[in-house]
Amino acid sequence: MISISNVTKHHKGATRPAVDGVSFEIERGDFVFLVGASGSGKSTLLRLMLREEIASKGDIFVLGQNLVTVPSRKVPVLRRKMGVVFQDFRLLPNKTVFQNVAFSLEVIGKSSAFISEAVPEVLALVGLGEKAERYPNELSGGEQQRVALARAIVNKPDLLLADEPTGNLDPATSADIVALLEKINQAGTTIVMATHDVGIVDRLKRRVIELRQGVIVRDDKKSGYETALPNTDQIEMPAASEEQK
Amino acid sequence: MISISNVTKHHKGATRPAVDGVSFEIERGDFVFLVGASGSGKSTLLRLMLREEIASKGDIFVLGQNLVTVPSRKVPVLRRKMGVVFQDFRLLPNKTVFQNVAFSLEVIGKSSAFISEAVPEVLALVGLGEKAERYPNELSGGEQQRVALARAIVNKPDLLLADEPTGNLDPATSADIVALLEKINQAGTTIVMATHDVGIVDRLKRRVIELRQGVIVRDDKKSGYETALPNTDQIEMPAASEEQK
Amino acid sequence: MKLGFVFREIGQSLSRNVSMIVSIVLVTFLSLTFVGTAGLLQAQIGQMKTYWYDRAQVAVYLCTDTSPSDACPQGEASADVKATVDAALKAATLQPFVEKFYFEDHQAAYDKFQEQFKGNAVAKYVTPQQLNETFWVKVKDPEKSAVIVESFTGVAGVEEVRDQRSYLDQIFSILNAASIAAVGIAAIMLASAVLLISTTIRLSAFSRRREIGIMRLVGASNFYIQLPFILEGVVAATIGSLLASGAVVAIVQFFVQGYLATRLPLTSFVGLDDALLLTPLLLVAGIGLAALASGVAIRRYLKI
Amino acid sequence: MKLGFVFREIGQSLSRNVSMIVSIVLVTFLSLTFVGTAGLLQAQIGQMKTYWYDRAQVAVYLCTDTSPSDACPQGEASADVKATVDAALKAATLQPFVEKFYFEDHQAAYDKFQEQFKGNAVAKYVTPQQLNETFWVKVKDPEKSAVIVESFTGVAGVEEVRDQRSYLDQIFSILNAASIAAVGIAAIMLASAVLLISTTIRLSAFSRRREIGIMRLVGASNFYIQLPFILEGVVAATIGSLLASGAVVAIVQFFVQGYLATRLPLTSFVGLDDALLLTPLLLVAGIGLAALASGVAIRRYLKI
Ligand SMILES: Nc1ncnc2c1ncn2[C@@H]1O[C@H](COP(=O)(O)OP(=O)(O)OP(=O)(O)O)[C@@H](O)[C@H]1O
Ligand SMILES: Nc1ncnc2c1ncn2[C@@H]1O[C@H](COP(=O)(O)OP(=O)(O)OP(=O)(O)O)[C@@H](O)[C@H]1O
Ligand SMILES: [Mg+2]
Ligand SMILES: [Mg+2]
Repeated sequence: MISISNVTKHHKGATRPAVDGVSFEIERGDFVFLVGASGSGKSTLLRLMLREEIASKGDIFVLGQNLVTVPSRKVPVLRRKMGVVFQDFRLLPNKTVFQNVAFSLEVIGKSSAFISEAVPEVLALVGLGEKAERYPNELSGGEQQRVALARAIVNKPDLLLADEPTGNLDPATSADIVALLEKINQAGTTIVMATHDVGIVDRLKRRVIELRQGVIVRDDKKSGYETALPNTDQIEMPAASEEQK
Repeated sequence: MISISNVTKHHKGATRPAVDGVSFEIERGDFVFLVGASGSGKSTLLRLMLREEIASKGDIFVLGQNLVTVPSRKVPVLRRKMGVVFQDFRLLPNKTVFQNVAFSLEVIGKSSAFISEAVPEVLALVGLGEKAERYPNELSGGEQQRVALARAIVNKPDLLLADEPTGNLDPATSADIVALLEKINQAGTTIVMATHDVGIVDRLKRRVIELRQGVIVRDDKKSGYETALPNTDQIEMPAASEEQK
Repeated sequence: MKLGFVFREIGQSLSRNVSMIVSIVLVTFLSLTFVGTAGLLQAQIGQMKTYWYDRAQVAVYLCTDTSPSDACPQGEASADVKATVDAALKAATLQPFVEKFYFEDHQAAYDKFQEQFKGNAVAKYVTPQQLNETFWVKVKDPEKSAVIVESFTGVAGVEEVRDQRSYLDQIFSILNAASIAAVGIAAIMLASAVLLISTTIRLSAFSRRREIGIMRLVGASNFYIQLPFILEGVVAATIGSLLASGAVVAIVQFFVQGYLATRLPLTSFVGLDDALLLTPLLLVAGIGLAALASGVAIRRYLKI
Repeated sequence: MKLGFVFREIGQSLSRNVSMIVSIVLVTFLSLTFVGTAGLLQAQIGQMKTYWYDRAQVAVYLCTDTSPSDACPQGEASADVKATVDAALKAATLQPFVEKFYFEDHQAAYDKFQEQFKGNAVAKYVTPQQLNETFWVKVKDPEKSAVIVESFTGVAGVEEVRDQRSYLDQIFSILNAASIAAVGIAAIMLASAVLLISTTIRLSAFSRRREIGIMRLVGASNFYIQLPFILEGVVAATIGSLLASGAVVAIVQFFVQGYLATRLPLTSFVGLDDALLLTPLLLVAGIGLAALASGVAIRRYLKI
């Protein structure tokens, strides 16, 4: 499903690569957590898998294509088989919740009959059935996050990339969402999820890939959030760390 | 400092008020956590205190002014004494980190001498000293959140309103930020912080106001995140709840 | 209030919308040039009116031997006829209308003809006797010249009475039509300029609504928020107005004075002074419209 | 490909940018009307050229008794002179240039004069003897009429040789100047129309960059993303072009045919057929420019 080998991403103007010589494989049907400190490269890795960014070095095979070399015109077809939840939601402010979800089906040419059936179903699934006609700025942060999740899963993707999908949710709602993700995963969708939520990672006991400054420092099956490695990220935050002492 | 009595906010088109008959007082120098499920009204309450929204009913006294009746032209002066961190950061995409923080000082007419001293200082404080020349889209989610925090505190406000300022941070960075907030609080700034982070609330043992569907269900001094009340929010999410069972 | 900051913001916004600004400048330029041209035409009409109406006269043509026989059955007008007309013009009834009059005999008419058609083949075919003797009557109020015309039309020995103003009115009506056309085009173009300015400002505000929102939240005053947007429209419109003023001055200098005036030396044309009188009006119109359009456009982004 | 969806998106975008669209429509309308007017003027010049050049002749005026004595010391041209000219025109040297020629005697010239100056006071002063006898020479190639002029200028008994084309060239140069002015204004306005269209589309794309970004991320194809934006510019430009076509047809129908043609019945003017020939060109120009401008403007938002 996903095969990443020796991938490095160096942003222009950045002092060090955001992702630095990373290699791993993910099987069809896996549920993988990406963890690591703020700025460790989780979002960058997910964007590379979506070909929103292109790797500086290495190969990224997703759904049978090498994203580093695939021509632009083949990308849309590839993306139709992926779902994605962004850290910043990326909802359309001038469309209602329903339209936001429907939009992603319309642009890939789904019939309106399909849309009018699938969208209410998925909104009910994430607990937003009653807010279908609301606009994003009329929703709480957690509600917006659930709309983004609904949009990502409405087309039953083969691969779901989720960037902190519970970052703005209270523990109870988070638990509901994770249960939903588990169900989607059981139905066959591969899930890669970046998260800071200790509780969820520890409870689910799935594969955990931990990044530190763009390097994989841990890749354990059935693991938890915490690690025994010393926290070298502190060198990045001298001032704040001093304040703490 | 803050005195809220019988405040209700009913959004147009919403089925129930987002904030429903809420009353409480906050003293100068307090550190208050706002907790509650997704959609319970925390952000709305913070927006009311900033007069980004106007209450449908009730009185809101902040810094000596009743925000429900104060004329628009007096609002800018009032806001200059408040700092605010939004759930969605609200950074300017076409300005660098430095410029984003400096901008909030420039628009209120601070001298460039002051700006060129205060901004690097506050950026170092939140651990972003090295990323001053980056643009927001070149930052990770957690880094953006810290920029937003830096902007809120650079002008040493009397009152800091923070909406999930650690939502996108890993536990270690969160701890640093909270330590920073405690320090600011000790220096005299009143802090109202909406959060879902169980760990922080439980560890700090400060005043906790819990909302449920817009109503205050708990207002305890030196309390934790959890409560013994039954979780009635579940009625809002029928489908997701079913999935879980 | 730090002006440096405001100007930096305007500069950024201008450079971001540069093609928009260029089109505002062009449209303002063209529309105000048309407005200016319409103004020049009106000034020209006014000038010609005072010049020509001043000289406008009624001509009482007396019969000659070669006059058509239905108007002049007795041939050449006798001395009696001349005396009668002279007396009538001096009589109390016509006195209120007549400012002055003079008599032009055959020789004077011939001299004038030769002068007027100098070099023309016709000049050599004409003899003094063929040309009418004429009473030229200058009326006090050109609007009431009909009284004179009526008094002498059909009188024995008078071939024809002609009000010279009717010639001029034709010229004026053509110039008027041209001026109306210029005003019409100017109106359409001003409308598009106003739309354009308000749209640019609105889009500029829309694309910076986050910035505006953040400015409001950190406590910037409305004036501070509004200024860059209004100045943006005003700067573009000012450039357009200046170009239009330049164009109007150039039209007068090179086309009217440099070309027309040398070709038609007997007509008095609008001069640089008229053009220079128009330019501040154009500037005020351009800047005023821009300030208004941007002010209205930005308004709805300013609710706190 | 669901067209309903595309059209809904265009409709939304149009209604959001309505004042922008109106100004595109107005500017396209005005600029294409100027282009059309320039086209009409050129057509008019072409038409007059073929009409008049066709009739253009060289006139060889023979001396009369009243001719100036320096050109005609012997007075009235003798029969010999006429025979010489006639022979020269028939001779082999001039034959390649002359298509045909005819002789106009005093009476014919008088009749023509009376016809031409009917009702004019001059007509009655002229006698047949005063008017020149003339050889009217129709040349094969109007460009080479100078040969004839040179052959007869200065010949004894010939008062003057005049190439009638020189009169026409003056008229044409005036019309040409008007046409160039119209083209110049049209060019400035077309430039602002293109800028305006590309800016509108770019701003429209900018204000919808989130939408575009999301479309790209959910796998919409470039064509799908691009279409609404290009159509938006094209729709506005099409309306402008149609209005301009209507204006051009109206100018021909009401001004040229309805006013000028009745005033100047002897001149042949451009007709509706010319206007109708221009309209598809205006439409193609407007739509093509809009498609190009929007296509280029949207390009940089389409990198995946
Ligand atoms: N476009 C860019 N240009 C330069 N640097 C970038 C760019 N995008 C990301 N970075 C840098 O790369 C590093 C990794 O960023 P990334 O967003 O992947 O972190 P993250 O693990 O998702 O962090 P968080 O948990 O805070 O979201 C950060 O230090 C960031 O500043
Ligand atoms: N402008 C609006 N119009 C209509 N409803 C609104 C509007 N703003 C908020 N709401 C509704 O009010 C309720 C409270 O929203 P609020 O943003 O205050 O929640 P919150 O406690 O901050 O939630 P979260 O933890 O998910 O951010 C939500 O159900 C939301 O849908
Ligand atoms: Mg991230
Ligand atoms: Mg919230």
